[in-house]
Amino acid sequence: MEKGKIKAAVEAVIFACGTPVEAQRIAQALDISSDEVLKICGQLMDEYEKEGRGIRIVRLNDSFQMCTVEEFAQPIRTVLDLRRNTPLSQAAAEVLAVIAYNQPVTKAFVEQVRGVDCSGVISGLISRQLIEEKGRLELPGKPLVYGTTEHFLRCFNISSIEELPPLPNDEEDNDENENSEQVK
Amino acid sequence: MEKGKIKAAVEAVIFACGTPVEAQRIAQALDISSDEVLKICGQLMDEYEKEGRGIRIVRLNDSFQMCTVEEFAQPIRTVLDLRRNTPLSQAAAEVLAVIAYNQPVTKAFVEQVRGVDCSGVISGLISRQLIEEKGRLELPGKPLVYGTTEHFLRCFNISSIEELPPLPNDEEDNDENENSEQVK
Amino acid sequence: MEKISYKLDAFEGPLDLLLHLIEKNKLNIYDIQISELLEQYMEHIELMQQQDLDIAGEFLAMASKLVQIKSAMLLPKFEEAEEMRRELSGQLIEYQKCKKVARLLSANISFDSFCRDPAKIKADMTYRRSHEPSYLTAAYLTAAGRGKAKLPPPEDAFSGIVKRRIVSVSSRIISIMKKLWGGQKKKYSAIFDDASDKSELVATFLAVLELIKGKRVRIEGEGDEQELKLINGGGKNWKKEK
Repeated sequence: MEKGKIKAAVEAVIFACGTPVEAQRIAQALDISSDEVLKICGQLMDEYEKEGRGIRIVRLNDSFQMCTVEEFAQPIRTVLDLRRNTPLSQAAAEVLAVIAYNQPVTKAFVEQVRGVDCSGVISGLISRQLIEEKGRLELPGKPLVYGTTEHFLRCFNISSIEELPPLPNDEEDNDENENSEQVK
Repeated sequence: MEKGKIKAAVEAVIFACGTPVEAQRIAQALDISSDEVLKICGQLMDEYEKEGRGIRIVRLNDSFQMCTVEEFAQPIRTVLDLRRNTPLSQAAAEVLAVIAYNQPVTKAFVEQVRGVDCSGVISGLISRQLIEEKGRLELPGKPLVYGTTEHFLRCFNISSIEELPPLPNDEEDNDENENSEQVK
Repeated sequence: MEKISYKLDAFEGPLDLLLHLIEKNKLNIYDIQISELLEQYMEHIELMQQQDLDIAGEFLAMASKLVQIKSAMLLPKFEEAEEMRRELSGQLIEYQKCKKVARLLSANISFDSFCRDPAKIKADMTYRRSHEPSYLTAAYLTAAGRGKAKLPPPEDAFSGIVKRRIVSVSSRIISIMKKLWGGQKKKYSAIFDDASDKSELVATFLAVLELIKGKRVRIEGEGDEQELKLINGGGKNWKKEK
């Protein structure tokens, strides 16, 4: 396949898959190297962005996915007749925070940090596809462990967990305490 | 919305819909005229073709749809084939086991045994043709029940469900619990 | 009483409530004043009760933990109390961090990007691998192993709450009074003879302090010869002496 065609083929594959597709799999199907796929995907991502298109390609771990640009959420919701997505509740955001920064973790760990039962919140996050099961621990009772999904990465606009913002350090903690005290 | 943005918005809407979407609905969502939508779609179609992309926009009567260029059908099929051949995840194996040994069962039953939401896993097993719907229970809400398929029997090299190895009984279970306590 | 300006049910749990009280009262999270915090906490629990809110068990468990730390701090040697206090402080700092990160995530997460379903090119997703049937048995046991574990909650779920037995001070007051009834004197050290663990020792000591404060008993003598004696036959006589 000639060069221009390969780029078009990569684009077609990413589009057709819908869900995130691994670079390695694209490489296998097109009989090229993974590095080449990464390079081509990078080019495509740049082009999409530079041309100010309505869709973009995102990298999630070693996979690629095509999705719409956030800016056009409103007309898309209207056409698809979707309700506005409910934002995360405080409880959901807290559970997600604990899981994102400590994954893979058990429910018991999350509950220890928060001091309350989290079963319902965890099921909710699973059905929103923000977290998923990541196997079980080899401990009595074989507890399940959870981690974040690729969908989570996309919603957070990052390519891998390493890109999560660093945890606030203790000095900042103190600063914020002072601020919040002043507010009151 | 400025002009360039409108074109991107139309592109985003057509992409997100998947199925053919009427020009008039796009027009309503973007608060522009249908004629304008037709014009913009024409431009997009020309651009896609001229740039030799892997995806294209097709017009069906007054509707538009985004799809891949036929030329790349083969690599796309290969990628989707590769995906189908990935082994079952831990969660999928567990859900399949619970269904196989208790069929026909509701999703609620499976979730009770495992203690977690299983919707995504169940639909994955259905698309892999390992389980299927087996009617509904005569209970409030008429819940669907699931069971294994003939294809399932083939994958596990058995000719009927009765050939599944028996589950260890409760006494053995107790033994196992005791062992795991000793490990502590 | 101070007017409450926040919604009572707005707390995610006992830790959330404690953090709120610490911030409101400008307490130092690294050096928590337990008695002050306990007072505020109980006040809040009472308010919740008055408003007929369902109080989750976690809130009550935290209350008893605070009471326990407070009692243990009254002991002359309170290493254990210090440790529990540090533990609580650590837990609160950790949760405070969690809340902060949660806000960060909420602010940055967006559900405004859409993707599409996989192309409907008759993709045959049929599973093509084959397994031994025992594969399923193993998976079933793992799945159900968890279901069973749910019945009795794991011991560590109660760590620090149930393991340390909580002995009420009033029960120890009654027991001391019984021993002294009829005007007997008792060796001070003998009061502690039947205490089987630390919690009971603490509660017994607190009970003695309470009784002395209420002027119902007196300690006489020195060193090992200290004796505990009823005042006025154990009757409530502090009003007379005032």
